[in-house]
Amino acid sequence: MSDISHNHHKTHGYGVYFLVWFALMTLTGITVAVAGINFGGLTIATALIIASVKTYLVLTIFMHLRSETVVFKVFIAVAMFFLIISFILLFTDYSFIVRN
Amino acid sequence: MSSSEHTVTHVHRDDVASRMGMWLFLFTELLLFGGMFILYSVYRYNNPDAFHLAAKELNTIIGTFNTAILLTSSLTMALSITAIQRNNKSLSIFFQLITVVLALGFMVNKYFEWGAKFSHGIYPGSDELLSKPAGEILFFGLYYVMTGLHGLHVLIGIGLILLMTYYTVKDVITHDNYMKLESAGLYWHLVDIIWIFLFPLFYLIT
Amino acid sequence: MFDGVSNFSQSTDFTFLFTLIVSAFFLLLVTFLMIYFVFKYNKKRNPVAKNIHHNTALEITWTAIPLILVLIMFWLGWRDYLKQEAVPDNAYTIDVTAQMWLWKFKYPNGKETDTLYVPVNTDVALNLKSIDVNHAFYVPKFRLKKDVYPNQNRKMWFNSSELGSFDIACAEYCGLNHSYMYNKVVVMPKDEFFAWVNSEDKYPTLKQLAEQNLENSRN
Amino acid sequence: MNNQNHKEVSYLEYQGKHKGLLGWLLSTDHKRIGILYLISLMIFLTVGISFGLLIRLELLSPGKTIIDPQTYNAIFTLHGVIMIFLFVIPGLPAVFGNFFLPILIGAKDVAFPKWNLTSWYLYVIGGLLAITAILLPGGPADTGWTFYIPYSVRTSTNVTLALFAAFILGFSSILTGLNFITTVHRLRAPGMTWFKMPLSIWSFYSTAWIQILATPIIGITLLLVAFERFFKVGLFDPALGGDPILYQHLFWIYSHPAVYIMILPAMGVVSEIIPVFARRTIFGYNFIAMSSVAIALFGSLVWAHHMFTAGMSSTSQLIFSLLTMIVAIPSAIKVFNWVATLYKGSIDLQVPLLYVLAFIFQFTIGGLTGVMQGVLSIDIHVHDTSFIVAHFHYVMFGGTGFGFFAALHYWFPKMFGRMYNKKLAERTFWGVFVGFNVLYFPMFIMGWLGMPRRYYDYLPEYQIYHMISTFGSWILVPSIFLMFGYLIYYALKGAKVTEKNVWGGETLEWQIDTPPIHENFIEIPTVSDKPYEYKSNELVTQFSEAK
Repeated sequence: MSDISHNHHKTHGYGVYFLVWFALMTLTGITVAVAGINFGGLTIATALIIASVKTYLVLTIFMHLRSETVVFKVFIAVAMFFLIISFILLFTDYSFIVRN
Repeated sequence: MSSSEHTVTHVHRDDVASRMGMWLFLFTELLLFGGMFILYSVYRYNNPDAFHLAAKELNTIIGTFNTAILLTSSLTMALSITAIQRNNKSLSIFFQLITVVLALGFMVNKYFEWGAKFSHGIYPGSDELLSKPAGEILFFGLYYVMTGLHGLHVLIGIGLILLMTYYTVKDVITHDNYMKLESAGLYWHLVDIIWIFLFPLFYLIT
Repeated sequence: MFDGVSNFSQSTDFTFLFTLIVSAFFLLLVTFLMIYFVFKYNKKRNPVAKNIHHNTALEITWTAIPLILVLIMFWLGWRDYLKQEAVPDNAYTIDVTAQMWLWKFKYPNGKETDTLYVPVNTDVALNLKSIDVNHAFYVPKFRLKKDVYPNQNRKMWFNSSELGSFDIACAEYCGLNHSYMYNKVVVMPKDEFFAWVNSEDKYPTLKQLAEQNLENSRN
Repeated sequence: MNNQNHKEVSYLEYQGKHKGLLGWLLSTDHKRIGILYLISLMIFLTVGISFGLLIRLELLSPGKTIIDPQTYNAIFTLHGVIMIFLFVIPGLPAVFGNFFLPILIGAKDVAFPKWNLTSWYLYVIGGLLAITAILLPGGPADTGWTFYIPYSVRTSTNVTLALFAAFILGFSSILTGLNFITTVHRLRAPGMTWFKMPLSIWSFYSTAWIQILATPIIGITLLLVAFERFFKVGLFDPALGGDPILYQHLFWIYSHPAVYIMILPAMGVVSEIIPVFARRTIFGYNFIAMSSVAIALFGSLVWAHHMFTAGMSSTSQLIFSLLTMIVAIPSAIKVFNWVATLYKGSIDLQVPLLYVLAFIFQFTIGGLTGVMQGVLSIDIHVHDTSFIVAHFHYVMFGGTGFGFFAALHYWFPKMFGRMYNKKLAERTFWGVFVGFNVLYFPMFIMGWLGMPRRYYDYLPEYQIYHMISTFGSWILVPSIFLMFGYLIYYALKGAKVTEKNVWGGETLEWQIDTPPIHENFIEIPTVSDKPYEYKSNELVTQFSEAK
C-alpha cells in the first residue's frame, strides 16, 4: 500500500489555467448576450448547455479530474446518474398532471 | 507484505484517499443543491410566466459581474496550487489572498443586491411579496434560499482558504504536501460550479 | 375478510387473494426448507459439510419465476387502478371538504350534511378538498382511499351495490383529533335518496335501511 | 517491544495519548468508536423501546387508557424519530461496520479516523437535540417522523429542533459513508480483490453510497421545512403557492433509499453468519454480492410508492409500481441463496444462527407484504393502515433489529474477549422471537380490515387485535431488556475468551487476537482465497500468517 501513497498527480501550468479562465469568461459573455435573444423554449436549453460546458472545463482542468484515475470518473458518473434519474422520475409525475 | 517494520502507529499518508474523501463530500454538496434544483425545475415548469416576470426584477449586471468575480477567484485558486507545487510559497500565498479578496467582493455585491431587494420590500414573508402571485413568491423564495445557501458556502470557503494561507505560512502546506490546499481548492471550484448554474437560472431567464 | 361492498372491492380482493396465496406459498417454502435443513443437516447427523458454490441454472430459475409472478401482481393492481381513475362523466357528484377534524358533504343542489348519503347502484363521484392540512378520505369497505390536500383538487368515484352504513376514516395524520375524524357513508335506496336530497329535511329517515341492517345482522 | 508470540495488549487496555475515559472519548481507534456507538445506541434504543411500549399500552383499550392524545402523538413521533434516525439507520454500520469493516478487509483503521470520531460526536449531539425537544416548552414534535407539510408548518410544537437533530444526524451518517467507501477502495489488504471481500463488506459499501447520495437531499428538505416555519419562504406551504406533494417527493427520495441503508447491512451480517454455522461456503457469492448493489441501485428509484394515494400522475403510478416489483427480486435472490447455504451443511444451531433464521423468516414476511403494497389497488386500501406498520416493523425490526441482535451475539466474544451464557441467550431469543410476532402479526389483520395508523383511539371491533398486540409487547420488551442486561453483565464479568476463533469463522476477524490489538494486525495479511472456503470442515488459513 505504501508505495502509492505519495503520488503527485499531474497538474497544469499557469498558462493552461489562464486559457481556461479566458474560455469561461467568453462563455459567460456569450450566455449573457444570448439571453437577450428569445429562442422560445430553446432559451433555457442554450443557457444550460453553456453552463454544462463551463462545468466540464472547471471539473477537468481546475479540479484536475483529467489526471485522476478512472475510479473518480466512475464516482462522478454515479452521482450524476443518481441526480439525473431523480429528475427524470420526478417529472414522470409533474409532466403528466396539473394538480391545482 | 513488503514492509517488515513492526507496529506502525500511523497509517501512511494517502493523498488519493484524501482526494477520494473530498470528492465524496463534494457529491453530498452537489446533491444538497441538486435537491434545490429539483425544486426550482418543478416550480418553474409549473409557473413559467411568473418566473419570467420575477426574473426581470433581478439585476443582470450585478449577476454577470459576480459570475466574473467567482470565475476569476477559481482561476487564482488553481494558480495557487500550481505555485505551491513549484515550491513558490509566496506566490501561492499571494494567489490565495487574491482568491479571498475576490470572494469578499462577491459577498459585498451580494449584500448590496439583497439589500436593494429588501428595501423594496421583497423578502420572504413580506406583505409586498405575499401580495404577488404564487409563482413569484416561489421564485423569490427559491432565489433567497439558493443564493443564500450558496453565499453561506462562499463564507465557509473564505474561512477555509484563510486557514490554508495560515498553513502555507507555517509550512504545514509545502510543495510535496499540499493535499489540504488542494481539498480547499476542490471545494472552492464546486462553489463556483453551483454558481455557474444559479446565474443563468435566476438572472438570465427573462 | 373479503366483505367489500363497492364496485372495486371484488377485484381488489381478488388481487389481494392472489398475492396472498403466492406470498404464503413462498413463505412456507422458505420456512419449511430452513427448518428441514437445520434438522437434516445438523452437525450431529451430518458432521461433514459439502461445499456447493453455486448453481447458475438454479439462480436463473429463482430469479425468473418470482419476476414473472411480481409482474402478474403488478398488472392486476394496475388494471384495478385504471378503473378507479376513470371517473364516469355522468356520475352523481358530491363535494367533500375535510378540515381538522371533520368531514362536510355538499350535494349538487347545495344541501350540506356531515354524514355522507349516497344512492345505491349509482356512480358517485367525490370532489375532495381540504381547508387546512392533509387528510385522506378512506372507506375501508369500499377499498378506496385518496389523500386530500389544501388548495388542490382530488377526485374519486365508486358505485356501491349494497345498502348499509360504512365507516369513513381519515387516513392521513392530521393532528390532535386525527383518530376522531370518523364518519359514516350511508348507502340508501335510490328513490329514498333522491326524495330526501330534493326535500327540505336536513337528514333522511332511514326506514328501509334500518330493515336492511336488521336483515344483515340476522344473517 | 514484541515478545515472540507477538502478543500485544488489546484495544481495550491500550494506553494512547489519553488515559481513562478520555482515552475513549478522544480515541480515533475504529474499534473504540464502534463501542462508543454501541453504548450510545443502546441508550437511545432503550428510550425508543420505552416509547413503543407506551404506545402499545395506550392502545390496549379504546378511549383513553393512560395518556392523552397530544402526548400520544408526540410519543409516536419520538418513537419514529429515535428508532429511525438513532437506531436503525446508524445501527449496524456505525457499530459493527466501524468495528469490523477495517478488520474484515485487513486494514488497521478506517481511512479518516478523525472524521470517524467526529461522526460519533455529531450522532450524540443530534440524539441529545432530539431528546431535548421533550423538555422545552411547546413540547416535542407531534408530526410523525415524516414531518409532512403543511401540518409540520402549522403545529406549535418543537418541530424545528427535531428537524435540526435529523439534519445533524444526516451529517454523521454522511461521514460514516464516505469513510467506508474510501476505506474499501484504498485500504484492502494485498490480494483482497473485490470478489474476495466478505459479503458484509459489499453490503456496507452499497449502504455507504446511499448514505452519501441520498442523505443530502433530506438534509436540504428538512432545512427548508425549518425555513418555512421561520421565514415563510413558501416553497412547500400550499397557502403560499408551494406544493406539499413536492415535499413528499423530496422526503422519500431520501427516505426510501434510507430503508435500504437500514436493511442492507443486516443482510450482510446474515451472509456472514450462515456459512460459519453451516460450516460450508456461501451459496452464490456473486449473486449475493451483486444483489446488494442492485438493491442500492433500484432502491433509489422507487421512492414514490409511498405516495400511491397522494394523487400522482398515472404515469408515475405505473413506473413506480413496476420498479417496486423489480426491487423485490434481488431480495428474493438473497433469501434463496441463504436457504441454499444451509443445504448439506453441518449446522451448529448457536444463538447467532437462531437470530439469523428468525431474520430470514420475518424478513420474508416483511418483504412479501412489501410486494403487496407495491401492487396499486392493494396499496390504495392498506396505505396508512396498521398493515403498513406491521410491514415495516417486520422489515426494520424483524429484519434489521434481529440482524443487529445476531451480530451482537456473533461478534460479542471478539469485541469484549468474554462469552455470554449460551443457554440464557437461547431462552431469551425465544422470548424475543415469540414476543415480536405476537406483537406485530395482528397488525396485518387489522390493517386489512381498515384500522388506520397513528390513531389514538379506535372502533371497538379492532380491540381484540390491539389486545393481542399489546400482550406481545409484554413478552417482547422484557426479553429485550433481559438481553441488554445479560450482555452488559457478561461484557464485564463473563468468562474470558482468548481463543482467536470462537465460532470457526473464516474471515479475517477470527484470525487475529481476541480481543483485537490496537491496530488489529501486527502485519497486514495477504489474502489468497475467497472467504468462506471451508474444505471438509477443516479451517483453511486463507492468508499467510505473520512469522
